[in-house]
Amino acid sequence: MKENTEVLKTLGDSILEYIKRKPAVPGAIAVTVVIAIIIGIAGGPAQVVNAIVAGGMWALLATGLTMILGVMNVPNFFHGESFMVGAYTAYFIFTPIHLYLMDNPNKFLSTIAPFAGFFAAAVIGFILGSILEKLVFYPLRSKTKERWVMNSFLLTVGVSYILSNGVNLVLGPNFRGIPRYWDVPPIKFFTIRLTVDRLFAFFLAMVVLLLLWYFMGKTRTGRAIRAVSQDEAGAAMVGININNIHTLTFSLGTSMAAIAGAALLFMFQAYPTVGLRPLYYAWYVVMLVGLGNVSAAVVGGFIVAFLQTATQQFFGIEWGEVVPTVVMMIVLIVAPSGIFGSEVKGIQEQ
Amino acid sequence: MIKSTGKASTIARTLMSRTGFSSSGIILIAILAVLPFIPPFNSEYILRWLVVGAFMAAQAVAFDLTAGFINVVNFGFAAILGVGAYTSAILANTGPHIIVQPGISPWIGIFIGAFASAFLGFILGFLTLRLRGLYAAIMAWFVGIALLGLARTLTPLTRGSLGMSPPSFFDTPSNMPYYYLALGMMITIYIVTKLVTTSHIGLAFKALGQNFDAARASGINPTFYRVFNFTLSCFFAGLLGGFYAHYFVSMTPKAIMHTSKSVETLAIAFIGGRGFLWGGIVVAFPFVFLLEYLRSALPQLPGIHIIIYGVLMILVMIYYPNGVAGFITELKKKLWRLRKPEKT
Amino acid sequence: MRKSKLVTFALVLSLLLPFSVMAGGKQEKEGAGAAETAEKVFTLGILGPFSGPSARTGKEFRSSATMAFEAIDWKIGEYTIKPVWIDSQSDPAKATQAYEQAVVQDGIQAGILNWHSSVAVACMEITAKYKVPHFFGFGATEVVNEKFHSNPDKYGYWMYKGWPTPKKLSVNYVQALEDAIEEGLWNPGEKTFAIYGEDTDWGRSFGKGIKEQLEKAGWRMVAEDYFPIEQTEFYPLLNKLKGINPALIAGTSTAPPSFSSFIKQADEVGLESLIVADGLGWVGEWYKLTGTSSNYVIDQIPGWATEAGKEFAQKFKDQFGIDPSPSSGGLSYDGTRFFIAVARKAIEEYGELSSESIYNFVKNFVWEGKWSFKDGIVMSEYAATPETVPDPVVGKGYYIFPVLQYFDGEGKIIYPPEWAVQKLQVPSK
Amino acid sequence: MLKVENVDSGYDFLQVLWGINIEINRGEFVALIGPNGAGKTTTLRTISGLLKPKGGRIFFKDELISNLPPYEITHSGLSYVSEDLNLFVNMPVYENLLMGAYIIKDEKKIKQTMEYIYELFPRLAERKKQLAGTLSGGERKMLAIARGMMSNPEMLLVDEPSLGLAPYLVRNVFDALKTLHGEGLTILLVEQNVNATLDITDRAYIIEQGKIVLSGKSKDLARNEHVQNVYLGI
Repeated sequence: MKENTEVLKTLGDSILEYIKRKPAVPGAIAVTVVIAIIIGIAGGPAQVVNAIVAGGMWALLATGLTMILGVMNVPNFFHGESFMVGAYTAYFIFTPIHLYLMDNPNKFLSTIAPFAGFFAAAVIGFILGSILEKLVFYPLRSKTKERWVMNSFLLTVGVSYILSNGVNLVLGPNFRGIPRYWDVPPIKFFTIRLTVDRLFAFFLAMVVLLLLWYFMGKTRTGRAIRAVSQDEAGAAMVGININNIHTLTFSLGTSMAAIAGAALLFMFQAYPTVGLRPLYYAWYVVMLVGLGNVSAAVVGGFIVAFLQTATQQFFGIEWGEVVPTVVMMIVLIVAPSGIFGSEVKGIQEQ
Repeated sequence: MIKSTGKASTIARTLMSRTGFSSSGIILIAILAVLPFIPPFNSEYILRWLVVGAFMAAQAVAFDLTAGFINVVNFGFAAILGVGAYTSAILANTGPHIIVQPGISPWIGIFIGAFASAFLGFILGFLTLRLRGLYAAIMAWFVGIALLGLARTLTPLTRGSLGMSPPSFFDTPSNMPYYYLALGMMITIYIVTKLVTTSHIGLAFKALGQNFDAARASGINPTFYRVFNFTLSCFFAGLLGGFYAHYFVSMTPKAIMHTSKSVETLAIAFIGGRGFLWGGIVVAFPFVFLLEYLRSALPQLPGIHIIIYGVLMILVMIYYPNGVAGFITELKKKLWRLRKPEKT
Repeated sequence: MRKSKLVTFALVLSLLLPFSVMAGGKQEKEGAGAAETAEKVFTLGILGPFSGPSARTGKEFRSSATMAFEAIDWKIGEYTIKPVWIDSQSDPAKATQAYEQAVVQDGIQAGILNWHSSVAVACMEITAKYKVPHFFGFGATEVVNEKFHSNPDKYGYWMYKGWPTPKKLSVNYVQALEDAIEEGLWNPGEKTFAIYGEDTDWGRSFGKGIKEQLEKAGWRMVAEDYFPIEQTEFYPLLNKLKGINPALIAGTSTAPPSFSSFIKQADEVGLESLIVADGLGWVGEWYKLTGTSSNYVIDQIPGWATEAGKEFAQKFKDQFGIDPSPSSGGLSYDGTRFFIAVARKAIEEYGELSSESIYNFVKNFVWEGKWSFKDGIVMSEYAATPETVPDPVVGKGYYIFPVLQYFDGEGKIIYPPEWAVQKLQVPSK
Repeated sequence: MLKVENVDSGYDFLQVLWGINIEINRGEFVALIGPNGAGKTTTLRTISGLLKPKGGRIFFKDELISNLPPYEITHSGLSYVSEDLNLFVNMPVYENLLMGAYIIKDEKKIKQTMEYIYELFPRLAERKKQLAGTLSGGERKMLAIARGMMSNPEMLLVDEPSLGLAPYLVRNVFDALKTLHGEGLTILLVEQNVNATLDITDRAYIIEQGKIVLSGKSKDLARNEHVQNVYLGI
């Protein structure tokens, strides 16, 4: 009994300590909760659930982005194109299976068919990430480290252009979409209706994030990634092959964006410029919570989702980009390194 | 007599060097000035490419003032250019589809537009004041997205994505007057930029760009220089925006204010060589020609020119961060070294 | 260092090379052009959204125009038709640049087709500037008509729209709904409605038109939202609408990804309102995107009225591998053939095929109602009168879209009554 | 064991080292001494692979290592404790140690080494779960040395462990190094605290302006006139 109170007390102390160190954090969370309540009153609980489901996806996207940023100091502009590649991959894997199933119904196969798409997207995203890292960022890194952040940023801009226009060239500008992954009636819950697709997209995001958390915290390689992000020279000194870790990180980040693209295919569809909005969202999150702060990106995903839902509820859908951007600008002015604090070294360079 | 010509040439040379023109620069300008009379450049469609070339070159110079000197990549450049374009276009409007019909001449509107852009640049300078490198770039990007969103949303003024058709500068289908207008703007912007950057202000820019803290410690007031830089660069952007509005006479927020437009300018400025100013000019013309040629020669490969943009940009960034201008400068130095022994 | 210098050198070379190649190449082309004039070439611009959010429609345009010209072996009289494909990218500014380039660079003598109204409005400036007659340019909204009438001598080069103003068609929805209420098929309770639509001339014009007509019939508007053309996430908007719960929501979009997402997500959030989705069926494969969520949705779409139409649809599918929709593939096929017929008549009348002869024929004959195209596969007759110009004549026997309701991907006509195969059905709540 | 042959090294355009020769045998405790900016840290960074030599060769256990990336040099049994420590500040102490053992895959062995390290540095055992960034200066030095030891190296390069430490902490650190040497570890120590260094090391090299100017037994050097004048202030 006594032990319990003591544990509680230390917990309380550490929370207080944290709040003292970063007063913006509880403020941001409090504001989000207030927004959530207002949305709930004005738009009903379904609107809140919407925001939560969307938040899961932005969290997944932003985590990939912030990981690449934290470990490699590469501010990735083609994260949206990774999303696009994932969407296309899922489409091309899922559609033939789907067509086959239309003629030969098979309950088991139709339950697992979407997974083939997700898995393929993850793998293709991973491969794409490693190829690009070796082809573009490795040469730059071995050339010069001067102005690294800015130069690598511009490289990702170039890659983004090549990818989206390359896909346009090869596959054409056509939209490729699916009606839905699982053709079952939506789940009803009070006034809330959620399709299995959306629910699963959220679920998938959470599982991937959980796996990532485990991987980063508990495995040797995951620890090596964190070590590289904290001190590159130190990591080299303990015998970590930094180049491999960079490639791995990049591939993981890209793969996560691709998974998001695959999971949201039913909503976004696949076309060459589909990645633009996801890219905006991911950057909103990352700038909001602080560059390279992986765990905070998850929280940030939900904050941004609530902000967007509130914008659409109260301002109208055409203000969807303006209001969140202005909020981000204010955040940047007030807290340049994000509300949770940046964890990136070297980003302060000129 | 000999003495006085010597003096005159010295004065000419100082003037040239002050305004940043070497003899090859003068030759280049002269060639550009007579180009519209030489076949095949005298046909209307090639003239059109030349106009676009001069327009892009001028943009690259204005962009380089921020990117190459104080080292902040202005991702909202196109959006600010768009503000100039929209201001001038709205002021010139006489049609019923926009709620105001001031009907002001484009020749006046273009300057009001430029001042509107300059004002935004002024604000952007303050917004990014405390931010370094990447943060400043992203702030500018967000400002750009917000401006684009506003231009889309304020449909009573801008007609949003429905597009606007502002009046043109000249009442002729010929591109000739536009070419000389664009060329004049390009040269003016270059001279002003060069004068500023070769003065002590330019030194302060460079110092701030290389090491913000050290520059501040040595007594350079970052507020003034940064805000001044942004204001000037955005003023030029607004001016060019006005040109866009009354030359292309059709605009939508997406077609001028999108981030991809900033990136196009960036690509030209950086392939040209950042911090050189003239690099963008040297690159812009062949670039526009290459891209337009590809677009018309390979219509079955849409967007191939943008892919080439991307690949060139990546190659230059990795293997030759000083761009074409840096390459030419180094080549010149080498030639100089080769020539020297002959002289002595 | 050495390697990097080589790379740059190659870069500079590659930059300069096309300069010279182009200068040489273009001259050659000009020479060839001079030789070709002896064979009489007519350069025709074909405008369409070949890339961008409406690329699916663009593909149908391109395919059907190709089919129409292949059928006559690209020859009208002694003229060989040289097509120049002008990509509007669904953006008026990009479209005008492309159009102007086609005029000055490729020297197009006339233009046909187009999809978006905003593109039409912007391109009217170019056709006026260069006096290029443009034919069957869709772009339905009033803004086009207003601009046309503001200065017919100048903007009259945008000669014939091929699609009447949305008001003229949307009135059918209101009529169909009012009829259903009168017959007791539908009891909406309070007559409330919400307007949605893509943020373009088209979307806003449709919204404005049907809003006025509904209000005239005693309905009350409770919400109005226009979204960017590339929007695909509608959950917050639809949830908001669900909260308001109007009896009817009506709107339109020309971008299939956006529209299908809207319909799909409306079903997902459980929106109970009856949905008018004008233009959902305008691309052949809409059902592949929406699935059963399109059940009960009301749309207006021309059918394959004639045997020739059905034949065309089959041939189209065989040749291009996609299902044409009557409203884009079909209408653009008709529009192209309308142009061919006009061109033949112009040669007959004036002895040559040129910008002027086409302009004069349309102005003197088509606009005056003296000549019309009766060989269409979608509509029975494409005509005009001095009152309707630049719109086609609307009504039975002329240009008409029946109102239909979707069930499992199939549209059942519910209006006009003489064509109706079934009555309006309302989902049981 | 370590042989540095005519090595030139430096940063981009600035050459710091000019023809450095160092030879260290197994089990030796050697010091590298010199004034600020003489090139001590540069020497260690070059040996550990963080800097590529511009000329000359480096052998470790008779194998050429000067063309290897730093992580492979670590794998070959050479461990480097840098001046700025390069700790993973957002990781707790035990994770830092685990990272030190990155090249060892045998979990059991890691555990053994860790226990041994905790014995050697009881302070670290107390602060196991504390973030490295929150440790005091002395604790950080110890953690850095401990992390360097976790890979069971055959040779340790230590850069200025006494810098910025209170005297009694310096003694702690030196004691720890002495203990490690006592157990058979080869150590190359860079120090400015010349007196104490010459006291505990076997041999020493004196480096000035990027060149080795003197070398020999530590005891002899302590009596050398030049060393006394310049470094010992006698």
